[in-house]
Amino acid sequence: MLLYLLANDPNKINLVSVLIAIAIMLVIAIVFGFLIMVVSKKFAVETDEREEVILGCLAGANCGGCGKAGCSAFAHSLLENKSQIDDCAVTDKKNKEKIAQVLGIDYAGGSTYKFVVSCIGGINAVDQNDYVGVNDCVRQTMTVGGRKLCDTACLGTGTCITACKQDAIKIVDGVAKIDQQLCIACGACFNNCPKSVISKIDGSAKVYIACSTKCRGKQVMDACKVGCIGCGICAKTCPEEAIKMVDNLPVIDYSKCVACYACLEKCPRKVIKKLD
Amino acid sequence: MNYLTIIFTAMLASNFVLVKFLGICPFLGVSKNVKSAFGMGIAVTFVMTITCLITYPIYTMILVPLGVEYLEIIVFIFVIASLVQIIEIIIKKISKPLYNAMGVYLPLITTNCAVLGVAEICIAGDIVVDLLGAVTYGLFGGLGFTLAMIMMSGMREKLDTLSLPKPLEGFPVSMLLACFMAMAFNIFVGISF
Amino acid sequence: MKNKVKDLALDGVLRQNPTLKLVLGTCPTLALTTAAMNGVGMGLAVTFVLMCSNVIISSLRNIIPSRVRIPAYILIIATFVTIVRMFLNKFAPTIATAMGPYLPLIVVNCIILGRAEAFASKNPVLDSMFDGIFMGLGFMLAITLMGAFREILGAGAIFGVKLWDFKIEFFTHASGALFTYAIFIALFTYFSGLYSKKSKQKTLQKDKKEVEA
Amino acid sequence: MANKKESTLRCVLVLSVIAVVCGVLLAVLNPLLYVAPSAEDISNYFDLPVENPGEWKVVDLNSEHAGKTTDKSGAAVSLVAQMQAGEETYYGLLITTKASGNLSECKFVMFFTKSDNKLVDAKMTVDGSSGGKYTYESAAAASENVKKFEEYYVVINSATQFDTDYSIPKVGATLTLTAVDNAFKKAAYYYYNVIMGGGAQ
Repeated sequence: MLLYLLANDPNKINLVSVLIAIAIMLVIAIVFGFLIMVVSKKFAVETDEREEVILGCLAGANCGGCGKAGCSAFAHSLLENKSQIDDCAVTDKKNKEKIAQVLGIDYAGGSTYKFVVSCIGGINAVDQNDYVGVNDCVRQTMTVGGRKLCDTACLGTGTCITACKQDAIKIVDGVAKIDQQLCIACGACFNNCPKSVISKIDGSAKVYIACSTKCRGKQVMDACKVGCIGCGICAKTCPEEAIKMVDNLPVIDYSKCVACYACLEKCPRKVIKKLD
Repeated sequence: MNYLTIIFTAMLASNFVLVKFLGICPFLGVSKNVKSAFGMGIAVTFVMTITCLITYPIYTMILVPLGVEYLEIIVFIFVIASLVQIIEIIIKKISKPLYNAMGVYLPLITTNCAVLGVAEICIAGDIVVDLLGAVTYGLFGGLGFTLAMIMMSGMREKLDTLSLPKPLEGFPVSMLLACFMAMAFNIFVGISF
Repeated sequence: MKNKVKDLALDGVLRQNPTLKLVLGTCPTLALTTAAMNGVGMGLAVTFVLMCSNVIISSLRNIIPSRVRIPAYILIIATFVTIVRMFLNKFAPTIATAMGPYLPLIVVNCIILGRAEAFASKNPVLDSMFDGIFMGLGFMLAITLMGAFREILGAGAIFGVKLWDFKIEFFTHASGALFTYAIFIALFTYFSGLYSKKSKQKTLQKDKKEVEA
Repeated sequence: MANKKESTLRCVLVLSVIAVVCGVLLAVLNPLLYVAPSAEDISNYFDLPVENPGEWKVVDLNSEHAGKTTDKSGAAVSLVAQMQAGEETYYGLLITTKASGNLSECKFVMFFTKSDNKLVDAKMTVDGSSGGKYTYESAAAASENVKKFEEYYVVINSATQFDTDYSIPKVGATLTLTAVDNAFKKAAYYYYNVIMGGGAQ
């Protein structure tokens, strides 16, 4: 193709214009190349080298899809774990695992965390008012702390559902339920739940407490038919002493728990749930 | 062509985002909240003004007399890319807060069609005839961009609370929003002094 | 090697379609989809530039120091765009005028620099070439479909051939472009969501079967 | 920080090598592919259905009257060519009009017979309107009735404008119509002042 063009009018390429072109390109390249280097040397700012590594793994399309303004900003906020790896739809899976290693968290392949909804109230929890408005937990909590009498109850209006990109959360009998199979533990629901009902528990957990109320006995009975009354039976019966009562709410130490499910059977309110 | 027309055309009549469709990627990507949108707008205005200031003389004083207009694209985009990089580094050093507010969007600007667009329009010579015209076009083109960004991000914050069907969330809904804004901007198209 | 190409093909056109999934290169998409013919012309130009620049960039990836990475890549991309512009002006002036101001804007088309940075600067030459081709084809497919959609509704014609006199002017205007783009992305996310959910169910059933067996 | 790969000299060197290579590539390609605008325009637009047509020869432009699209007239003569067919000489004027708002540059080509200064044919060759085909049809319709230009040629006595005043038919597409109107006025002005030699100024 080029030869055909060269053949039929070789004399057209006068040398002068080629030289001019070279001269201009050379001058501009040197001027700006030099400027960039001088500026970047003189104004060098020490950046966390992990950020460079992460930036290397990211797609680098600077598309802003993650809401941050470009990949370096996204890498920065990843380091301050203000955003999740999955916010970036562009980077492929292999790179995301590499980033996870740099950040020291596991990613989507059995991540070190699991997310569960620590509430089973829903229709059993008493409503203190009937809320009519934008069905979004954030707005509801803003109004009067939500319609439930119990202040740590799940409102069941689905902010976590919209936040979850994997469609892993469903509302069952008025309470959000996370399907552990679909959940890739990205933490979007955890960050977005205004009542912080969703708790982040250790990846190896087999059991979890499906309630987060700090009240005791009668107070709980009035607010919720199924809430934990803080009786402490689970803490007593646990053979490994893995459960401790922290202001009327059992807290499981997952390093000790051997999943014997003794607490699950003994609990009078059936608040302790198995994690499939 | 008096400068009033340039200002009006750059900001409204042929607004970069809503009429000429340049710079849509950052417009959709970064307009999640008003603060970042405003930061992005100012960064784009800043770069567009400086780009016009540098590319217009390069074209008129160097490329045209020497008869090498075909180098136009390369020289322009090279200048813009280096400019953006230099400005980013300088701002990152001089004032961290300013950098956090504005500079963090600078790498995004290299791939922003509006910046190269403004350089092309200035040298096309149908509206802009001299350097001052070029710089005003760059400045008010950028402000038009910021205007569109702020309007968009203001509305988009309200959008997040709507419960939309899953596929419509994110880009589609903001595009529908931009669609109505584009309609609004259409009224300016007919007017010219 | 064979499935790598298939994998890149699926990525380029379906899973990571630049226009519909990553929402890159929106400026030419909105502006040029008034006619399907433009879509094809633009798509071919972008595919050519993307392929060549990916090949060159990935062959130079170890030579270019990272600090001047962006200016160097952009120089290469701009050269190819100018070459395309020259060829088009000489051999196909009608397409050149139809594309008008959007031809030079391929340089800042986010797809090309995006792919160059994300893919070409990290992968070997051959993969980058395939990635360039399939990403370009994905882009072309998307904007030709959109172009056809808008042309049929907006101008009552397809590829320039007049179908009927029924015209909705809305689609030839700027707002029509945004409207169409929004619909296409929504449809794409819906179907790809459906597809991935089905494939997720399938893998779940498969795991269950293995567990039982 | 200044390891071997990142040293200033190396960066600037790599950059300038790439820049020069690109520059050379284009500098070599450009003259080969360069299409002189006039040659291209002539081949695209100048086709006049007349028996034994000669070859269009470019006449150099009288820049003083040709004007620029940005000046008040809103149109400029971008190319003049002459053709000898049998004993009749034909003049072809290519007019480019100003882009404004959504309408980008339009191009018109007009053919005159030298002997009786009659406008033989006027065509809108590049339709700058972005509104798709419908503006072209209304503009073409408008240019049809504006093409009563023949009566005007008879009355071209005033140096600058048409003699009889007429208003643009209200057929939508005002931007395109003003472009058509500007084109015809500029053609009349240029033809009268340069080709007919009546140029008083």
